[in-house]
Amino acid sequence: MEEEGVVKKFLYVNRKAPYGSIYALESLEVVLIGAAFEQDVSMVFIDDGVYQLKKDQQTSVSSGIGMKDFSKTYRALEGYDVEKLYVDKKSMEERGLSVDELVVPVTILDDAQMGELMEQQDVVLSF
Amino acid sequence: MEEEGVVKKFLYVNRKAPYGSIYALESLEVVLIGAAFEQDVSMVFIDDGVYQLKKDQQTSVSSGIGMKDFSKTYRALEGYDVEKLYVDKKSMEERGLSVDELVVPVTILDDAQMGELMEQQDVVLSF
Amino acid sequence: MLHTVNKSPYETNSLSSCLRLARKGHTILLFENGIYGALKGTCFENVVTDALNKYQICVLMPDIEARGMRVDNVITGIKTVDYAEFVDLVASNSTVQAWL
Amino acid sequence: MLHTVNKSPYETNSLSSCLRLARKGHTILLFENGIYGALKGTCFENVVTDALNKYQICVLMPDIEARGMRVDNVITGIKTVDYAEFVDLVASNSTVQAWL
Amino acid sequence: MKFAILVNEGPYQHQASDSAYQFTKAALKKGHEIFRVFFYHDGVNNGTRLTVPPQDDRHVVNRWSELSKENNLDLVVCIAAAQRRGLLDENEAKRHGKNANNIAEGFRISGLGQLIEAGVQSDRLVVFGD
Amino acid sequence: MKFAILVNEGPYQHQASDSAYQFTKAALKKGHEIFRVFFYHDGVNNGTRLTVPPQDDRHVVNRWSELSKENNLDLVVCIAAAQRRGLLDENEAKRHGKNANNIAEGFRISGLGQLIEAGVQSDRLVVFGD
Repeated sequence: MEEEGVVKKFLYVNRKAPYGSIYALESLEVVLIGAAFEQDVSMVFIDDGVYQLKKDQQTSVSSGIGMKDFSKTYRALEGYDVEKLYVDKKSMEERGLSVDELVVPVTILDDAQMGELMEQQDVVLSF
Repeated sequence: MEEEGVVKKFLYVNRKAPYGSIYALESLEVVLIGAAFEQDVSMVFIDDGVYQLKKDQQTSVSSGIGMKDFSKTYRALEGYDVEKLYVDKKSMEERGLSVDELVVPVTILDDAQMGELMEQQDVVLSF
Repeated sequence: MLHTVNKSPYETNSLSSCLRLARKGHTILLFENGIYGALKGTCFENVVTDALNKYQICVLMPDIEARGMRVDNVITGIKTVDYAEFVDLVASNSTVQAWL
Repeated sequence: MLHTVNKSPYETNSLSSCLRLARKGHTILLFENGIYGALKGTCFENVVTDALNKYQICVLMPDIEARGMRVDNVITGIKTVDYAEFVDLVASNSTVQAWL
Repeated sequence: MKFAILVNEGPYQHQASDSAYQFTKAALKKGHEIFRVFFYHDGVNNGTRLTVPPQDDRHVVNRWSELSKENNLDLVVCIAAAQRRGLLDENEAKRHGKNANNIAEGFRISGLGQLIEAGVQSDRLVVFGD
Repeated sequence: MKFAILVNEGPYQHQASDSAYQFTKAALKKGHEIFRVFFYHDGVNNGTRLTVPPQDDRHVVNRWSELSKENNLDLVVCIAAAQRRGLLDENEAKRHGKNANNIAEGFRISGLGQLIEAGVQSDRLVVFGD
């Protein structure tokens, strides 16, 4: 699956809440498939995207809203060598969220750091 | 098509801009079909919905964004006895729009009047 | 009259328009991503708490729980409901308006 | 770097997040419903005019015209482009980020 | 009480169809009558029999078909919206010279008048969309 | 220059597919190469041959098929997203025991790897969505 050894910086931008729409889930599916390509992957969570990582999500096909809880999959990312996960500082603050309420370890970036990260990318995927 | 002479107050709530999504166009199609049922119909335009009525829309299947301009259809509403068109005052002000920039005559409602109108309805359709 | 809001107040203006245009005494149900408006500790907490003086506000628990929240996270004064009670809210209000 | 915004600033927070996180010198293209952020006389005019000090802002004319607006309605300093120039903007910036 | 349901979005992309399903199920359980579920806009895509969701996920289309069978639900797909989006039954496919159709069990295609009628005939109309 | 295009929304409901089409056409006209157009999420619905839009409206699906034919465009529909939403080619239909398929001319179904590959191989990736 490798493309002649080309390694690009891929950024996945997640700005949408889970369950209300499918973007969070299908974005994660791209990241997992993409991992086989051994690119330099980062994921950022901005705006309602930070809610994707909230701990204690509870729903299943047969209970609650009738959709499966896919939040545990974020924990599997490490096994795919996807370890650069960033959350937007302001988005966390507006929502009163702290990093220990999230399912995976993340790095908090302020506005300037987030802009810098984006600028360093070769490919930006947003859903 | 009449239902045993029942006449209900139908309100169509339009809150979305045209072209970016199909809701404005398909909402209008419901109103036109619904006219045959001789119900008591009102349409309100709130938030970006007021942009649906902007004069001078210019696009066609073969030019511009490649979608047909359907704004002239609002002018046909009168022929279907759909004459109660209301726009939200604050939405107009925020957008710097005046009623003479709209394709059809409308009545401006302030917050209290809009709330009152909504409360009087039997059926509220929003898209 | 019942108003339903299914959008996050951070993402769209649906809740804000609903709070501006609904009338005193109306009921507002927050569900789907709309539940984010019902949570403690957010930048919307004050606005929504104030709105409780004018409206009855309800929130759908299955949507709260799916998103990793619990009753403890819900602003005091907001009523938690399940789908059956959502049905009751529709039945007990003569009109329903969806703020999509 | 090129940022694209296709959402109305009234309806969603896409433009506001883009303006907060893009870096000085970046280019922002407003298209689809995003063009409503490029108009004179609106409550966003000041914010967007200020942003012109930090960013190059462009707007897609076919989307402007479809929505009943003309060049005269566009805030001074915003560059109007057609689809061909949209392509040029993508070609001349090494990365494109869509604020959906 | 008599309810009508309007679904404006397709399966999976938005929660609208899921919420409408949960609401409809709860209403039936409480003894209410569902006069009709009307599928408009992308909602028409809830009526395709060609979906194959992952095994561990819910089957949005089949859930509606089954609920319809158990409760004699009237599931109506808007014809104009369906034509735009490629949802056809056998008649429609024939009429438009298409060599396939994709409508699912329990769904029928009809006009927008059925939505208005649902509004007139029902005590409540509840809209699920995006 | 080599471009890749990602389309996240279906035909008609949102402008995304229209904008992507206009952009792609303009890029080709300027002599750029389109490495691939990838359809994800509801975007897969752009690949159905069963749509019958009103005569006075554009035909979103056919426009893509024709652009593909004229320019040898690679139009790829994501298999996982397509299965969820009921977009199948003959093989997929057979594999899942479905008695119909609905894929349009010029489109092919493949995996998400094709999107990543497009990102790796192209100079630019442009995303159109909602």
